[in-house]
Amino acid sequence: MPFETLLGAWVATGLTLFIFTFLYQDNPLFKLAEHLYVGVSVGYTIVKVYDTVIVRLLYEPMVNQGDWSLLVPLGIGMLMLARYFPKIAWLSRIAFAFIVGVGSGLAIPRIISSYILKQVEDTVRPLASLASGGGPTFTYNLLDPASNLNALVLLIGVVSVLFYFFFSIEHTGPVRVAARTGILFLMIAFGAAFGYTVMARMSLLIGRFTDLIEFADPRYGRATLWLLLATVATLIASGARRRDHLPGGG
Amino acid sequence: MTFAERMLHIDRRIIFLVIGVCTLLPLLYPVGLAIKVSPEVRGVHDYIESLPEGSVFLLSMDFDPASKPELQPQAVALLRHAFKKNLRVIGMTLWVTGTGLADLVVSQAAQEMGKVNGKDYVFLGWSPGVGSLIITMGQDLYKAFPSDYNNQPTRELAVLKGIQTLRDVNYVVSLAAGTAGIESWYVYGKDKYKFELGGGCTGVIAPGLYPLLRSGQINGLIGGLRGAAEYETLIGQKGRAVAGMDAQSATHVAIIMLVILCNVFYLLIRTSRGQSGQPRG
Amino acid sequence: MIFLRRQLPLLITFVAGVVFAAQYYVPHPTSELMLTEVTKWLQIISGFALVLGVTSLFQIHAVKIRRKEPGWAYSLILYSGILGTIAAGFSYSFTAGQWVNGKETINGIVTAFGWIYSDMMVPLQGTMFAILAFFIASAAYRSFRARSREAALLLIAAIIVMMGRVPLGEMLLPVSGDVTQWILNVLNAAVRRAILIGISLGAVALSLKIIFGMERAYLGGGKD
Amino acid sequence: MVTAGCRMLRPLAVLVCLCLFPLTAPEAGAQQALAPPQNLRVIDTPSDSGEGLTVLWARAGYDAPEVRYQILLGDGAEKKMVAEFPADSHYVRDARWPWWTRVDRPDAHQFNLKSGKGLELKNGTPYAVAVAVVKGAERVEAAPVQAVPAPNWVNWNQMNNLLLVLLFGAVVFGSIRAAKRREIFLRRIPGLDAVDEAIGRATELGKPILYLTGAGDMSEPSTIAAAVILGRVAKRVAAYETDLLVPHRDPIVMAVCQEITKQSYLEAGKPDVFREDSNFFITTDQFSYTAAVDGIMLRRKPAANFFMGSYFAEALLLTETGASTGAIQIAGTDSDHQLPFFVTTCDYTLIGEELYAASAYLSREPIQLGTLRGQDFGKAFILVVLALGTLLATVGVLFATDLPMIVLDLFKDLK
Repeated sequence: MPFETLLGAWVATGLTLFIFTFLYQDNPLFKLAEHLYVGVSVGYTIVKVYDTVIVRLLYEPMVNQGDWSLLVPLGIGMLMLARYFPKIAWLSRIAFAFIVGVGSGLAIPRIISSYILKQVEDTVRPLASLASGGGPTFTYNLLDPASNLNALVLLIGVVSVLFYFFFSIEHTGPVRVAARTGILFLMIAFGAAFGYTVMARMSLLIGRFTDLIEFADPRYGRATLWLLLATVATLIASGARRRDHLPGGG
Repeated sequence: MTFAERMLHIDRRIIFLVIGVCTLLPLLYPVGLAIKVSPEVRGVHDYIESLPEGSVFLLSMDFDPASKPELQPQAVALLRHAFKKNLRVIGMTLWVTGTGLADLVVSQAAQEMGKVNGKDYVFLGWSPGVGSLIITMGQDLYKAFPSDYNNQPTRELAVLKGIQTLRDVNYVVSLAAGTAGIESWYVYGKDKYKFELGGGCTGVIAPGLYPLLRSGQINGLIGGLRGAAEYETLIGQKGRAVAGMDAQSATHVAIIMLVILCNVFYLLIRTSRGQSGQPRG
Repeated sequence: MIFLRRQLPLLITFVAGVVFAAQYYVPHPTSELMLTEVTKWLQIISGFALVLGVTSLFQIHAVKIRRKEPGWAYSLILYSGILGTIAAGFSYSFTAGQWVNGKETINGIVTAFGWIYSDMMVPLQGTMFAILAFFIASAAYRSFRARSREAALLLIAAIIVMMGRVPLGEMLLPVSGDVTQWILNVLNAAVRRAILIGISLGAVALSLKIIFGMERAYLGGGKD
Repeated sequence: MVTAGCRMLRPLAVLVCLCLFPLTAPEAGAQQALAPPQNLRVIDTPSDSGEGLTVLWARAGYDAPEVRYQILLGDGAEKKMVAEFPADSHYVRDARWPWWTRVDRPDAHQFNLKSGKGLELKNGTPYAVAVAVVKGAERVEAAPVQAVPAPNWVNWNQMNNLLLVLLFGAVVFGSIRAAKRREIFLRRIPGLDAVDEAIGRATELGKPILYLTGAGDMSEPSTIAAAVILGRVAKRVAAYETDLLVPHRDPIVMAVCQEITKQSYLEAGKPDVFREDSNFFITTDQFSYTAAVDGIMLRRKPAANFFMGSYFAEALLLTETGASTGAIQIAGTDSDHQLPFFVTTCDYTLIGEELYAASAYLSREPIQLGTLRGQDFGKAFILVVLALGTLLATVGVLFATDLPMIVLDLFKDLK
């Protein structure tokens, strides 16, 4: 096995275990992994931003293709750095103004389209459908999301939750009934979403564990086992030191 | 503090331990609980099953290490199936960051099934440009990949004999963790070069791919770890995914038990105090 | 001067906002071209914004190291993480025979930068994410208590869905799979839809106020 | 000017058509001999970015699944078939065009040709298009018609979207104007009383307060609401001289929040206790940020944690760690997918729109209050549309008529 693969296995295993120690308590190993993680991720972002933004989006199109229109974003980007010079700090507002202005403009029609019109369109469904014979019927198969009964339940759900979000009227009388129904819908949905997510999270844990099991193999020099021993030893040692320190005020 | 109260304020590290054990044990000693096979996974399986010996099967592993837990078991199961059927296997990836991983997966599966590189299978590696790469492969495979991952000239490989373009490939399966994957293979490849296409994907992007399945643009879809477990069940080789599903079952049931227990303790306290709890904000 | 400081930013916001809202209704290729161009610009500008952040980070940890505050050694580790990764990102790969320039692999050969990515970033990220599996269990234990009717509904829905998702659960409670589907497709969809409609109205209202200069929080500071 | 007039008249004409010819059922079992498709028209596809043509022809008596139409592109010998489909498909009413842009009666046939997938149409070049009908061995063709594809400047299909924007904008600005003149009632939001309580407790304990503004950038409403609420919290904190920690993921948000915090300390009359580094940047990466914030929670043990703004999977990592340190936790987010975790692990959660409402409630500014009022009107309007729309759609099915579409089309998301 190539040396870098072996080293990679040991480093990956070690860092995995260090982060897991967080479940026990805060300790030097977790702090080490945490600070290393922040450092590596910042370094990674810097390199990637340099490579994509400075080189690929700015330098190459300007120098190779003569696309000098890119001087505009370059200038706006520079304005942002004016913050460091109190006298011209206000210039950075121009950059914020541009970013936020474009963002707001882009948002308005797109939000109306996909979050209002689309949602309304999907909620407005006929509460009757055509039977195969030709006459209208009411379908009530709960398992078919498109059945009329489900359309009705969906409509009640959307309407009652919307009532919960009325702020400028007092929740009394019928509004209160609707809003309370809305809360019940909210709770069921939150519970369901919680239960649904468990699987995705467990998949990640299974992924980490299968890696650890793989690296416990003799081919990798039993990295997991040795590093697990070392981690536990360090935890015990740091726990003991912490106890010694506690009487002195922690 | 009564027993019930103490149990309600149990050290959460005990819960962590329960979850850890419930995950680890099934992974080490899988039980292989029965798994209902869905028609979309069966679609991929049955198509490979129907291919005659020596047919060409292209597996594009379009994911990076971050999606390894879900997609690697799918890749392993598909490769085992294809090798067992004595298909000619072509491996590749559209994701540069997944190249090393994909190579490892293919060579390990081949080694296990006693297959020879260059004769029974080939790993082409990665090449830039997603759409344009697929189009080039559709016109001339050897132009897209003049040499394979191990720098062997592809034209001389026995496994690729008689294969000129994607049109000569019988079945393509893309295992995708994002948009460069199933969608690209459909838009740039299947539409034009008329090979059959199947897919596998992470649980997160699966809902977005069901429309492709319904319209017949892909003939099957393996979704997430569960899909991989179903596939392992179909080929009768229970591996990582089945073990993973056992772990899923164990942890889910463990959490349900914990919740039921905590409610029992809670009700005990409430009845002993004879007062109602406070509503939550 | 007052104009430049106060009115100009508002004017820029107004013009940019109106132009890019209108862009949506214009199918002409020119408008599409304008959109792609400006999206690229925004990407470039956000690259510069990173300088602001990184300076702040460097400053905080530099202070810690200079004053030898408790845990300053960790700040050193953080620094070496940043510098090491940058160095790897711009190093020369002898096996591939060219400069790395932020590429994880060159012609299939994994670079030092790629090694940092797949053997440090990915496991760290994956493990942080995997900790969620433990936390989701402890959160369930701590807070899924039938304190009220609402809380009881929440916990029953969660239990049914958890059962319906795994083979063992479906074995123990065969209807759970179907009920799960129904809850997710109908009840959950209804709630998400209503929440989305509500927050979308809020988002549109805010965007309108920003464009017309009524909301200036994004410029920082109060009313000057 | 003439075209504009036509545009105005067209919807009217379509409306009349709709009323005069409600969904006529095709004559069952009509066994008619094949005839060339009638009234073949080819036009530039309206409201598109160019490179597209629309082919229209009349419904025929022989329309049935076993009869097929073919679309042919080109002239003379160069003719190329670009599409083939059953004759009982591709009607105008299936085309997802609203009634105000329909170019023919709903029961005519319509087929859109667009560049891509092996077909290339260039703007400004004339193309001849013909339609053939095939039944078994029989095949007849209509004479080709020429048309020129061109890009358009307005997408008329999306005018309902624009109309809603204008309408809603008018309502919001109207409400703001009204709010400036008189007080507006706002219902109590339970989570907000907890804000003061939490700050008070932190002061008593002499512990800091942790405030997160989420993962969003400055153009997201949740981030802006979070920044506004930060201003209120900072003012209280300044008055009590409690420590405030605001770790950031977005450099621009950090810069803005620094300004806002400074202003709050000024307004509270405590500029001397303001610290520039109470707002600080960690990293843009999701989980390394989370690891660092979790570390801060464990080491500084804040008495109160505020989670405002938008969040992703890191939400539970933050709130569970916060809960383990015994802090009061108050969340407010519009990230619907994370709401279940906030609701279960925090003491108080502002759900979705409540976050925006909270910033209005705290600030008591007429602009904010008026906006909230405007949003309520918007919701009321949508409620009416949902109720009325369902009724109309049901009527449409019961009486087999297309008439309700006149209203329903207005609330469709059209491209």
